[in-house]
Amino acid sequence: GTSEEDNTNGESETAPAENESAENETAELTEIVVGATSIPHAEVLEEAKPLLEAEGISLVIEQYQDYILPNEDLANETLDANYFQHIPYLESQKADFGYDFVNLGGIHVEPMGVYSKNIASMDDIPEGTEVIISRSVPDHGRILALFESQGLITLAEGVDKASATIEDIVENPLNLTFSPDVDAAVLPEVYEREEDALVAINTNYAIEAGLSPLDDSLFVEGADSPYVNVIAVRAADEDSEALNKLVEVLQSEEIQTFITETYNGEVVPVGGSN
Amino acid sequence: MEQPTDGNITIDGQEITDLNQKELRLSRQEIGMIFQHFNLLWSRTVRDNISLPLEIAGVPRVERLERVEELIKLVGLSGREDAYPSELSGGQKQRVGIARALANNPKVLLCDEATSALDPETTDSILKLLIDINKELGLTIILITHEMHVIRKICHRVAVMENGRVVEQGDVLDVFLHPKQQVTKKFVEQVMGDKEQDDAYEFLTTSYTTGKNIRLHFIGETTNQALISRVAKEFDVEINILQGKITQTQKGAYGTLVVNIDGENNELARAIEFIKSTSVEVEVAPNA
Amino acid sequence: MEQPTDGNITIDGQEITDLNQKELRLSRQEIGMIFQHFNLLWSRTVRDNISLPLEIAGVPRVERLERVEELIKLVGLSGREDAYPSELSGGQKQRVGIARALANNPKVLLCDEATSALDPETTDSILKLLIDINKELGLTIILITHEMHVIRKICHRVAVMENGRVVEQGDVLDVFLHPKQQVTKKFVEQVMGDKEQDDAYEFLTTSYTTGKNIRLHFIGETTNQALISRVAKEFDVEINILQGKITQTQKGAYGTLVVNIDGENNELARAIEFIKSTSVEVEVAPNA
Amino acid sequence: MLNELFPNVKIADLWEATGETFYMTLIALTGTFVLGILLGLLLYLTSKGGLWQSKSLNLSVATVVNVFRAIPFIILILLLFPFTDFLVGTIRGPNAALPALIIGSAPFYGRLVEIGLREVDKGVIEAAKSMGAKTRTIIFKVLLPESMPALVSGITVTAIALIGYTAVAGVIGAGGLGDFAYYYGFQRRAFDVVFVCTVLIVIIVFIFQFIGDFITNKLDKR
Amino acid sequence: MLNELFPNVKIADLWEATGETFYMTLIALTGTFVLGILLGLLLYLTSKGGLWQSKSLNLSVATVVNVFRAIPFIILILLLFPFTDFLVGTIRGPNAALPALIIGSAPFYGRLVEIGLREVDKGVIEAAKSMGAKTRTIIFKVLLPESMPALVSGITVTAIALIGYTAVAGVIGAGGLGDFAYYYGFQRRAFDVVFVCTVLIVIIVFIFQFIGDFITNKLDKR
Ligand SMILES: Nc1ncnc2c1ncn2[C@@H]1O[C@H](COP(=O)(O)OP(=O)(O)OP(=O)(O)O)[C@@H](O)[C@H]1O
Ligand SMILES: Nc1ncnc2c1ncn2[C@@H]1O[C@H](COP(=O)(O)OP(=O)(O)OP(=O)(O)O)[C@@H](O)[C@H]1O
Ligand SMILES: [Mg+2]
Ligand SMILES: [Mg+2]
Repeated sequence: GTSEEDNTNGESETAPAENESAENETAELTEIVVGATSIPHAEVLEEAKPLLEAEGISLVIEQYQDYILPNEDLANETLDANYFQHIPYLESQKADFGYDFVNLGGIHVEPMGVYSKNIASMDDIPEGTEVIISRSVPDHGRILALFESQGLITLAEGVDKASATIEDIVENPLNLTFSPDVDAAVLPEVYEREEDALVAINTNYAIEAGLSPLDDSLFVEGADSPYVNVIAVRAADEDSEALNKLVEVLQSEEIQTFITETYNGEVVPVGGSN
Repeated sequence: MEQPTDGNITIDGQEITDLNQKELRLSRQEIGMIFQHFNLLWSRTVRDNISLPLEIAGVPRVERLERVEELIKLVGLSGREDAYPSELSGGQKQRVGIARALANNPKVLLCDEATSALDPETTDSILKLLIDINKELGLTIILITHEMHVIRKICHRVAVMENGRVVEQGDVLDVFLHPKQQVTKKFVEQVMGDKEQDDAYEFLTTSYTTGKNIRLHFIGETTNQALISRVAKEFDVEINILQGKITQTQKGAYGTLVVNIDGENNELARAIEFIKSTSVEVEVAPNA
Repeated sequence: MEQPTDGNITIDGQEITDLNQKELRLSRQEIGMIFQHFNLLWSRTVRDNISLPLEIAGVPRVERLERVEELIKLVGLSGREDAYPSELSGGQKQRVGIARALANNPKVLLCDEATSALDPETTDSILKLLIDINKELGLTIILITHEMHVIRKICHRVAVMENGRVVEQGDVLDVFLHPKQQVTKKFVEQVMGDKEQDDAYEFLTTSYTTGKNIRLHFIGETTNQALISRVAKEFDVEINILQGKITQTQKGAYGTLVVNIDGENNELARAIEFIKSTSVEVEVAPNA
Repeated sequence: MLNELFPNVKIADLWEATGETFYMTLIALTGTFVLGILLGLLLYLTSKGGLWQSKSLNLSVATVVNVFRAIPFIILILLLFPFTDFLVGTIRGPNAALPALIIGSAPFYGRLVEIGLREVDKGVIEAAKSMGAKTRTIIFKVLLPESMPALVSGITVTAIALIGYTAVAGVIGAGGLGDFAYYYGFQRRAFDVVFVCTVLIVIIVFIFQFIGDFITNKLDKR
Repeated sequence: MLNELFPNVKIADLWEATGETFYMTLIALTGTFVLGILLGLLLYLTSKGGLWQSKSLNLSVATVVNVFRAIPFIILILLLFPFTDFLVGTIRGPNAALPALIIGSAPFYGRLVEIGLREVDKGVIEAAKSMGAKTRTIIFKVLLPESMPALVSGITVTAIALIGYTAVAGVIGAGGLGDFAYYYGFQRRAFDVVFVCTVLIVIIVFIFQFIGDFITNKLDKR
């Protein structure tokens, strides 16, 4: 659903949003601004909106289409929290840019899956098969880790799996070629056409393209994946009542059920696991 | 060169209007055209410009080069073969235009205001070239122009057009001396005497009040007769030339003089009577 | 209107070349300019075009409108105030140009080839307007032109320029009748007799072998003398007018006639002697 | 019926995206118009024979114009982050896209302005000079009015390029139809949205084209 | 020293990206040249008074040209996926970018071609007709040679737009400097990479501009 995103992408949404939060204190509603990518994050947040309202919190959702700006905006206080990234990414961002963020709690996992039109099972992967992955650098480590967990490759000893690169592959018995070419959004199209290749598709794009991570993939991350999507906040806000309430609501029974039902298990809730 | 709505065109016994597209294209190669603004391709040298119609007609390369060489000599452009049109003077450009028009040995050379963009001296040299071509190659030249002196200088026959119709035609001298239509008269004024003179004529007829102001039209051979001196000798009148113009053409001289004849009334009448009896045409100013 | 490399310009006692930028701009408002190609703003109506120099001079709106109305009447464009230049004929455009040039009541009106782009009739009407303005407003008009008949018709004094220098100047008739420089002669030919006639003159001198071919230059008042008829009466010679042109100007008539005088040798010599004694200038063809 | 044909198209969203496209295009166009005319005038006036003839100034303006024309728009957005942040106070949203949009299209438009100014009859400028006009007067009373049809038809061409740029500006959350088509249409495989957005963009372009042509014809009294 | 100033810049990668940019631009430019001339000729010949005058044909070509000019390039890439797949056999990489690049810039170039053809002296065409030339002959011996300087300077302008497009074509893994700047520079906060890529792109544009101007001047014998 995109119809409720009225307050995003407006002409000057960010500045007034902050002003409003000041005004609204008198109206006994605390406003929090949370940045999120569209599916499932924004949809999950939408679902949580009425629940939070009941708790006296007004939720403003800011939609993002990239993985750089939500953190930047969190750092410059445009946002109070963001909900788009998994733990390894958060950690690498903190390390790279010195963000003083904390993980307030995990909400769900979107398991990365590997798909192929012509290759029916893992045992049928021919030697020299091309593996097409997103060119989004933060995804590379995750995909490589997934391949390693399936025993297809081995990564160098001591490499941080989250930020591993193709050059870190030390063993590659099937001689797989990893091609980090295209925009993640284009991967389903590539899957349709490059029939002999393995394509690693982020779950949100797979779902949107009508693929089922459970049924259509060769292999997929398990629920034990370290790539839990979390609510990240500035360290200073770690004890903020409203933000903790947000995590609480998102981890509640009601939202967890919503996630399971809406996404047919393709998005896996991780209630309170953090 | 457009589809005519009406009428027909016949060249050398062939009905052009009946031809189909392809025949029409081929028949066009029998007409060479020269244009006021030369219409040369700036991207081609003199040689290549002249070569164009031969390329279009599918003449083989070797033959083409030979023919071009010939034409360049004919129009006197030797040494300028590799110049681009922008490096040529107006007259030289028109020579290229003529050479190009002649390339396919046309039967007719159609010149559309071929000299109207040139200065008088260059015009003369181009006209001379056209006369030479007319004599040497024996092809028909059709000149479209509004410059009467061009017609006077090189044409044999003339047709005057108005609103897309021929309103008058015939021998050049005939038409010039006895223009019938209003258009023709206006055109002929250009060479025969101009409006300025008419203005002055009015002025003369008001300031010379004694005697009679008459206008004499000299036509062809009659200018040879020493009319004025004869009248002066034979009649007791004084003849004063007020203004006018006498010119020579290929077929003799013609022109107009406005003179004032003064003398005793009887003698005056006799003198005018005498002039009228010659082949000189007389017009007597009404108010004199 | 560029920075001159040399020389000086004085208008109404003021040294233009010494002025600074601002003074120069102001002084320009004392010179009205008219251009060959009118140089009107196509984006402005007749009214607004005439208004432009007033806007530049900072004339207040009401006054401006009044002045424009006045000028439109002066140049005879009433009723066309709201037309755009593209809707006007060449003559009307030049009237707008004149009105615009007059807007700031200049002391001098500078016309740069003001009529060269116009047809003869329109030229006449514009020249008439200039004469009227000259008389009514009493301002000096400087005409830059290569059309000699324009000078003949309306100018009092003339200066001939070549390579940026004045090579000859003086009274119009003086300069026209006794051109000294080669340029001037070539220009004067335009009105006094043209090259065509010279060509024909050669031809005449070869075909008329009996008698003498002489060229008579009539200057100013002398055309009043009935020269030819007097010679015919007084001497036993026959005079045949071969060709020539006689024209009237504001200061009298002038022109050239080529005549053939035939008769007994002695008589011939006496006749020519007599003609030479008049104010008519005589030139005897060398080969006759 | 519309819902059946385009099940994923939500009118309200489309409407908003269309509004954003118009908003960005119109504001950026205004900025481009002003900045482009400034650049074009500078190029024209400092060129050889111009009123402010200056080889060095002309060369520097021309270099700036060429460099900014050369930088791909997506990179320009990135390079302008500090500037945008300073000017707009944010690097996200339609307003943050404006500096990049204007700076990206003004050099191109500036060239078109220069070409338009070159077509103004030299004689008319000479006439204005002969009336004692100052350079400012010549610019405002002669150069600009006389080249207005060219300036308007140039801004129409620029508008089309600008609409293309707004789609790229999606990376900084500028919104608009192009972005909407990519993120909501393509990423969610809602091809009906892509289609409808494309049609809307084409219509908007045609509207700009039509208005531009209309004004040009109206102004042109030649 | 270079390494100190630009610690993140790897010459080999840059070299490859530059190669990709050249490859895509040159091939796309060739395609655009051919397709654009075809479109321009069609527009010109079918227009009023043209050799193939046809109101309906002219209108349809003009509509196609305008629609494709109007579609933002990023959307065009998406819309062309099936076509690209059919033609190139893949929707990834520099080759897959070519159809979109050509189809995206040919309509723009086609308009420039049309304008160039309109400037060919009518009299010269009349002269060729009077020599009995076929339409084909007129096109190849008169129209194209006489408008060549305009065609070349038009392709130079188009090349600049094309280089901008290649940056956008990064979404399908086309590579090139623009994409390199965005993904390896911007995403990793390696602003030295962004800077070096930008400078390289500007240099490439200047090279194209220089070559274009040189050829135009060489060809122009007017
Ligand atoms: N017989 C005809 N059939 C169809 N159209 C004609 C005919 N005659 C003239 N026209 C049209 O009239 C217009 C003027 O024709 P054209 O230029 O040949 O006239 P022209 O006599 O050469 O004029 P000018 O004296 O100025 O050179 C053209 O647009 C042409 O289409
Ligand atoms: N005194 C001068 N000082 C500086 N430059 C001059 C001077 N005289 C002429 N020029 C230059 O010579 C060129 C021609 O000048 P201009 O057009 O005024 O000549 P003109 O006599 O009006 O020519 P035409 O008779 O064709 O109208 C101009 O480029 C001008 O810069
Ligand atoms: Mg004609
Ligand atoms: Mg001059």
